[in-house]
Amino acid sequence: AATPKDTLVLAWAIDDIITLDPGEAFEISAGEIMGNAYDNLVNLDINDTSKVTPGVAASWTVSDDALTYTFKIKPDLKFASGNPITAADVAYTFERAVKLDKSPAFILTQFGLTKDNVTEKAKATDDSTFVLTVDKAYAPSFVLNCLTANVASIVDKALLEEHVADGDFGNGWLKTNYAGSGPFKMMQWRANEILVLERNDNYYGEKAKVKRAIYRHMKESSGQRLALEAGDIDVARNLEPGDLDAIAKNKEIITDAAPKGTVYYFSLNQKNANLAKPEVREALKYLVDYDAIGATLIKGIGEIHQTFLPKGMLGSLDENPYRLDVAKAKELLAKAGLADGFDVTMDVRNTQPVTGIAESVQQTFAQAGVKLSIIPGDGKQTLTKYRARNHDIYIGQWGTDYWDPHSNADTFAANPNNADDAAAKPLSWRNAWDIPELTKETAAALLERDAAKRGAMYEDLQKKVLETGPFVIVFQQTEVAAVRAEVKGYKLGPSFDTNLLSPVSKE
Amino acid sequence: MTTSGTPLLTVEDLRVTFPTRTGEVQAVRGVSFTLGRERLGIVGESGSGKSQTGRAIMGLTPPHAKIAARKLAFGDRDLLAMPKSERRELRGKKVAMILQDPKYSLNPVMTIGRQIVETLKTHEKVSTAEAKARALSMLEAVQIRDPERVFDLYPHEVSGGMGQRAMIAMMLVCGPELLIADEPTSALDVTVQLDVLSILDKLVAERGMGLIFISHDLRLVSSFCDRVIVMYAGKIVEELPSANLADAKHPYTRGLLNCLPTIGTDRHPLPVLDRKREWAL
Amino acid sequence: MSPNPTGAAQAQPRPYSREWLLSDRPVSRRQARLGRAYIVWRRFAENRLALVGLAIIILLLLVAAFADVLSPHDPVVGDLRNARLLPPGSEGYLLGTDDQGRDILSRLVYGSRLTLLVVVLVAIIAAPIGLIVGTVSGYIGGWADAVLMRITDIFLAFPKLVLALALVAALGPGIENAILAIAVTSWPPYARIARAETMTFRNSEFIAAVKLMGASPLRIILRHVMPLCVSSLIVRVTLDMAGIILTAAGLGFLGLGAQPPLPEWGAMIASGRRFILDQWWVAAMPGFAILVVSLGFNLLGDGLRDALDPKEAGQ
Amino acid sequence: MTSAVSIRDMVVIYNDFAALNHVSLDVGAGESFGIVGESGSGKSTLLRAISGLASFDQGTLTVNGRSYSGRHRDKAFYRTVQMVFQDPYGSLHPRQTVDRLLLEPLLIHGFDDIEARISRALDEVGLGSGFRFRYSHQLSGGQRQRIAIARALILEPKILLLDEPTSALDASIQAEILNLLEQARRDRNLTFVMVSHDLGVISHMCERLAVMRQGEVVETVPAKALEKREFSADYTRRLLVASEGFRRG
Amino acid sequence: MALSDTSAVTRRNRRRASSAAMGLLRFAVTTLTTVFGLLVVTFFIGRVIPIDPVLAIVGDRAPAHVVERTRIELGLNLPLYQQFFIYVEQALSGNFGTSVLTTNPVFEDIKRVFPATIELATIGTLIGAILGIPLGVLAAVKRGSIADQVVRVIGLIGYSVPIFWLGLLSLVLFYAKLRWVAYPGRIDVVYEYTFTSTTGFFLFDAAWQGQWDVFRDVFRHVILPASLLGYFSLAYISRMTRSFMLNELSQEYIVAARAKGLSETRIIWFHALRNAAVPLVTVIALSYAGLLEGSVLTETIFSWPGLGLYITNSLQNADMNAVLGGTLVIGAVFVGINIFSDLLYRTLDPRTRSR
Ligand SMILES: Nc1ncnc2c1ncn2[C@@H]1O[C@H](COP(=O)(O)OP(=O)(O)OP(=O)(O)O)[C@@H](O)[C@H]1O
Ligand SMILES: Nc1ncnc2c1ncn2[C@@H]1O[C@H](COP(=O)(O)OP(=O)(O)OP(=O)(O)O)[C@@H](O)[C@H]1O
Ligand SMILES: [Mg+2]
Ligand SMILES: [Mg+2]
Repeated sequence: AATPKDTLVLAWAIDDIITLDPGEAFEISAGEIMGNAYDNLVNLDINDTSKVTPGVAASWTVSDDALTYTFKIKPDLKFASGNPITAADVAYTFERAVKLDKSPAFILTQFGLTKDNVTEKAKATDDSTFVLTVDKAYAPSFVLNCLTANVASIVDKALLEEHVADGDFGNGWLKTNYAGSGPFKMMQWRANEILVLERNDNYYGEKAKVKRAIYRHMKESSGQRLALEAGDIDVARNLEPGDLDAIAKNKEIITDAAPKGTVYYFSLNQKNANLAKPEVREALKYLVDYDAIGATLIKGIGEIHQTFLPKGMLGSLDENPYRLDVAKAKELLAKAGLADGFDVTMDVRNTQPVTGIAESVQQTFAQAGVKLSIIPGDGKQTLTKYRARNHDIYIGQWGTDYWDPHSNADTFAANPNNADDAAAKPLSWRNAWDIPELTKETAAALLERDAAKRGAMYEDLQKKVLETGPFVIVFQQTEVAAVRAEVKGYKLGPSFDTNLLSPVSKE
Repeated sequence: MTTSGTPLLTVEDLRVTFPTRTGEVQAVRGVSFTLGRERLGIVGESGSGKSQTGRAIMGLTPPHAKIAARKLAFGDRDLLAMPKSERRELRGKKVAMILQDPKYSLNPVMTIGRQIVETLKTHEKVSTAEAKARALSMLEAVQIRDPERVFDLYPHEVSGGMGQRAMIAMMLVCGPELLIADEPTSALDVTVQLDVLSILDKLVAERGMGLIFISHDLRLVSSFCDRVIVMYAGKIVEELPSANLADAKHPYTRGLLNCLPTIGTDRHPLPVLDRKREWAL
Repeated sequence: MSPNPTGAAQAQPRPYSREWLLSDRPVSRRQARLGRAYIVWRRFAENRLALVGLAIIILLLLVAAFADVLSPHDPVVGDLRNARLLPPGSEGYLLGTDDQGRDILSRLVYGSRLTLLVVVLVAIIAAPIGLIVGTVSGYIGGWADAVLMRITDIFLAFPKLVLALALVAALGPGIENAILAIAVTSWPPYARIARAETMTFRNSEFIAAVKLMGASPLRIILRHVMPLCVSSLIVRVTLDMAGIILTAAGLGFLGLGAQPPLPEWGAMIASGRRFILDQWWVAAMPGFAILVVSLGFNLLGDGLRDALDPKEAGQ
Repeated sequence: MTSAVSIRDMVVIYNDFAALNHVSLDVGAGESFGIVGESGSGKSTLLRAISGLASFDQGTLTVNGRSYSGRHRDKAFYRTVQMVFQDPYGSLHPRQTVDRLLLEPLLIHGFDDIEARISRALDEVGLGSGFRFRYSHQLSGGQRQRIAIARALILEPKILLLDEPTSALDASIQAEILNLLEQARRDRNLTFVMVSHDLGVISHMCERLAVMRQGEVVETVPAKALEKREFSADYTRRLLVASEGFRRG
Repeated sequence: MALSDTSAVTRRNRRRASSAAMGLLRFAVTTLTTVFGLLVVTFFIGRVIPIDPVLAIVGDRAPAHVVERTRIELGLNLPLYQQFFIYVEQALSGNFGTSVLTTNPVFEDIKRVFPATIELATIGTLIGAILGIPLGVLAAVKRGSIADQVVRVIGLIGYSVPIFWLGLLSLVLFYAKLRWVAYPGRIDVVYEYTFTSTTGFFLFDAAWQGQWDVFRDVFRHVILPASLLGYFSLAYISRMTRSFMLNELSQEYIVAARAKGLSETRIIWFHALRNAAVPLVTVIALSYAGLLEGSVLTETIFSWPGLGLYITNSLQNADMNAVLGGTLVIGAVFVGINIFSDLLYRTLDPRTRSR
């Protein structure tokens, strides 16, 4: 059955959403909702991701010491609720995020904001001026990029204060409700079922073209394809290669693809004596049939990519030196004293394409005598094990927390403390990869204010991780949406929160 | 008591055969007799084919059994030739049958009254009220003291003797001309047995029905019926008036009479029946 | 063997001939037992459908036993590059290939081992537990009955698949845990059956007779009650095998049963599900295999019930 | 005459129904004692209470000088007292051969010479070893009852409880079984407690009898008294009349 | 004598009174122990499950310190027995807590998802019973005939087919190829705004409100999954009907009914079936309960937002509050259906009614 003209229906696996509070939400699907329903001081420029564009802030200045950022708020803006947007709301947003201290809060607290100083350091000096003071002379691109994250989405102070319970800044209420100013209002969310956005007529920018956008939770690619072909939905978001191939022939359906900041990798726990050997790490990188995987399992939904920064990000290195080379791998293994191979396990969450890749890797490993047994599990389960460093090999994906190279560098190339009780537990910690040198280099890159130089530093970091790291990065995700032809203007953005719906219309 | 002209029932060379895994079993092997408006007893040991004879007359043999007879006629109507529906119409209306055990032969989920009314309504066009009235009077006729109450009882709520009376009422309510009673009292207590028999006796006498009384108890049959047929292995070995029981010729009949322990006779050991193979031929 | 004065006089049919087996006056324990088995077999064999079921199960056993010989390809290692998702009838791949380029036929053939493993293990674990719990509870009665039946009730009140899911989630996915979970959820009905049956025997005269011999309750349960429950239990277990296969497949389908690259049929359907629209055979073949095998078990169980328990079949 | 079984004031209550209500009886050693009464009068219950299959709430039970209570009986008791049940179809285990049925008591009581005992027992009940490996469904009713008797006798008891042993059988077969029982009693000097609803059978088999009604013993009279109609209870008379067949009028 | 009589009478009365009380007590004990057992089992499954429940709350990507803090907030650092006490206490006070997955109170969630399951299972059972009973009767009456064999094979296939597989194939056929039915979910998005369900039973509400286009749409959604479940229960019901009917048809009262001259139709449909109905209600109730709790796979295939899907999702995310709530509800429904079928059994079978 056809969907109504004024309603856009998207089928998407939205089961990862656990909250819709921008101060708390840190999930991929939630990110897209935030991106459409909330507004930030600054937004990522979807045409050039190394830049930011004004959002609620009309303009901003950075002090010479790079410690103070002053934002001028656009006048006469309104929240969807009708309340005016002022600098006080922005300050409240910062205070709230820091004090709630939920998962994404570190994006702000890494600038030295704490519960005690946040009201001082993130402050509205008047109705239209917001001043943020950071603790170090970070690269401004880094700070501004971080401000495009959902956690810095401006929330409606007056509305939230009506819903405060136990000093929770309205968090309990906002988990399922809405207090924003974006092009869409979040109207209803039924977990694992449906999420409804409606046009926000108070939005200051260009108004959304459709009245309503409905995300319908559907996990299965084949189901999405069926529904898309039947016209029950307008957009299918989780199509797999086979289905993409199939709909390619369908004239009523077009596709749009955009590389995303997510890389799929498997990582080798350095607590495992075999995997700790540098030769083994290298050998395993030669035991992946990148080409075959690229041509089949991830065809259309990803591109072979072996470095930790996704393509399109500042400093990203596009270099894929490894290919399947069993002879070379055998040689390396022999050098490591493991000529006969060894037994090792891999924790795999049972979703595609991870499972398929794991199975493929299982086959290619076997060619060099490495006997890989797959321990599958549900996402939460494998992750629990991974976080506790109890795995041998873990296969999974990593998506950038915010659109800045530091996000990935910080996790792939820095490990400030490799002890079991460390405070920070980046991916390198999870794999017990002790890298004091790289950690320092990562910190240095953060303070480099010259963008070109900063990029070069990240390139260098990527090379090192590529050669010596315990991460076998396989591909970068390409997000694909299959759209019915009558839908116009649907375009996937470069990041998860820039899949914007407001330009979309239906004929 | 015998009538002139055509007898009520004519059975000639009745055979009932069951196909089984190990070949055919002849349950009834050429039974012939006629019945007028009288009391005919059929005795014989277990498995001798008494019940199958009765059921074959009623047309109640299981469908896989083969029934053959030179003649099987009710009055002058050929039972085997008539269509099924006609035969069914006959059942309950003209010929009726009382089964051995009221515990199993009454529908456990219907009240006794409804079961009696059902018979009536199947065969006669009567109003509900009239049917009920007739059922009640029938219950009274079988000497149930409180018919109104029993009418609404379920079979499990009445004693065996009462159940058997209800069964009789159910079968006689349409006033059949022939009644087959297949061991109607063997599930009952000795004392109750006699009550039920005297009811049957009275009804037969009053209504002038023909009665076939099937039992394994030779003494009971001979004291109750006018005539007795003795069956052995699917055949009639002897037919004689009850009064002449003492003159029975067949050794089987004699044996049956002898082997019962009775009060006052002191026979130790009891004479036993020595079955001869030729009896079964 | 015992001396046999009267039997010797009669002409005994040739041992193991049909007459010998069917003789209603067997002269030895063996003959009696074989005769009994033969009668059961004859009753069973009369039922064509049951024979079909038996044939399916024998075929399954053979396939499982000779998987190495029968399967043309490696069930685990495929040819991702060249042989992915080939349709049935492709050269060298009779039933086509899956998304890893593995031969579906070979996977089905090896999968039969898993299927057998599951049903056999579940039966071995669950049936004896159910039998013991049921007979003890039914025979002893009183407190033992109350306690055992409460426990049984609790397990019965759980949604079966959900409990299995929870157990597998708790123990970690894998075929061993799936077997364990299915076993844990399968025994209560057996206990119920065994108990119900025991209750019908408990007050029967032949049990009373054994009691009057002075037999201890343990002896009565073990030697007199249990043998009586066994045949209906066998029937029930055989009929349940289909259910067990389906549950295992369901767990596999939900990703909680046997794990890749094991060629478990349910998991194969799950992975084939993604291609159901264009490469239907990937999911259809294993589903068909499950259907055939569980149909086989059902037919067999049905036939067994008719043969072992003519009363229940309405004869 | 010492009493083999002595019962005083026995009460058996099922749920809330008194199946036996203060029953007292004495059965002498070597005596054959009959119990008659209509269905449900508690005849079987009495035997079951003696044998320990039913538990009695009140009263005393003495068997061969030893008193028993409740439900528990020791092995020695079962060597002394055995029982034959009414239903020949229900009292034999459906899945066991005759051999196995007879073996069981011998195993339980640790007898030796098992083979010989089984053959002898079968011969004694007139079946011979041709029946030894049959299942109960391969036997006729009379043959089954013989097996049941053989099983009871194989433990060489002193007292045999008989619960309507012939009521499920044809009259002609009944005679055979009754004769067999009498023979066994004579050979082994057994004490019989025999239940039946048939006065003819009781008067044939027993020396004394008790008439039961609604869980109570109405009266206890010698068997000869029936013939001479020397009894007091009206109920006994009704039973007697009923046993003589139908009388019109 | 008189004295002992009265004692016997009082004793009898006492027994009778106590047996009624015992019956109630037994029932209460049964229910309580069952619920308690469910609590214990779910609790321990929840604790040994190798998923960190905190992850479900804070999400996959939460930094370590947030995880730690949440763990303490949840009381997961307490000794196990203390956690258990808290858990039982809350559960007993009817507080199943909040589902971390949906952030709603579990009770609210169940109120929303359970009607979906009930609707599906009810229609499924209706289909199963309406088709299964006549088929079973037919098979029993025509025992051994071709019809019997056909019914038997239909039933056996129903027992043997993996429902999720059949579901997939039928989706491909009826939805993808033929477009006869709708998918997924319960209702088209179009109607999300024009239709509000007050009871949670969409078909009922749509009919009640006279919104026949909605009714049609809901029907198109429900019919395929319901038919699948219906087939499943048809297999079971027809088979049991056959066996019960065979049993009844071999009874003496059937002979008696024939002796009365009743027509075969009346004997089969009235006498025999009426008696077979007594055990049949239990079978149907059990199959209904089975569909209520066993539709996990069907709900997964058809994205049916019911309880089975809810529990499965929660389980996979270690959302133990939701699992517990869902399981308890199903357990309670199971017990409830059992009691109900028992009552029905009693009303249908006069033998169990005492006067
Ligand atoms: N459905 C059947 N299939 C095969 N044989 C049957 C069937 N019904 C009856 N018979 C056989 O027919 C014979 C006669 O049975 P019938 O019921 O007439 O005996 P009966 O004289 O009434 O015995 P009883 O006194 O035990 O009722 C028996 O040998 C029995 O085995
Ligand atoms: N296990 C039991 N539970 C409840 N009531 C019982 C039980 N056994 C017997 N009764 C009841 O006790 C009473 C006496 O039963 P009993 O079996 O002793 O009678 P009986 O004289 O042997 O009758 P019959 O001649 O029918 O065998 C009957 O009313 C019966 O219903
Ligand atoms: Mg008969
Ligand atoms: Mg008795």
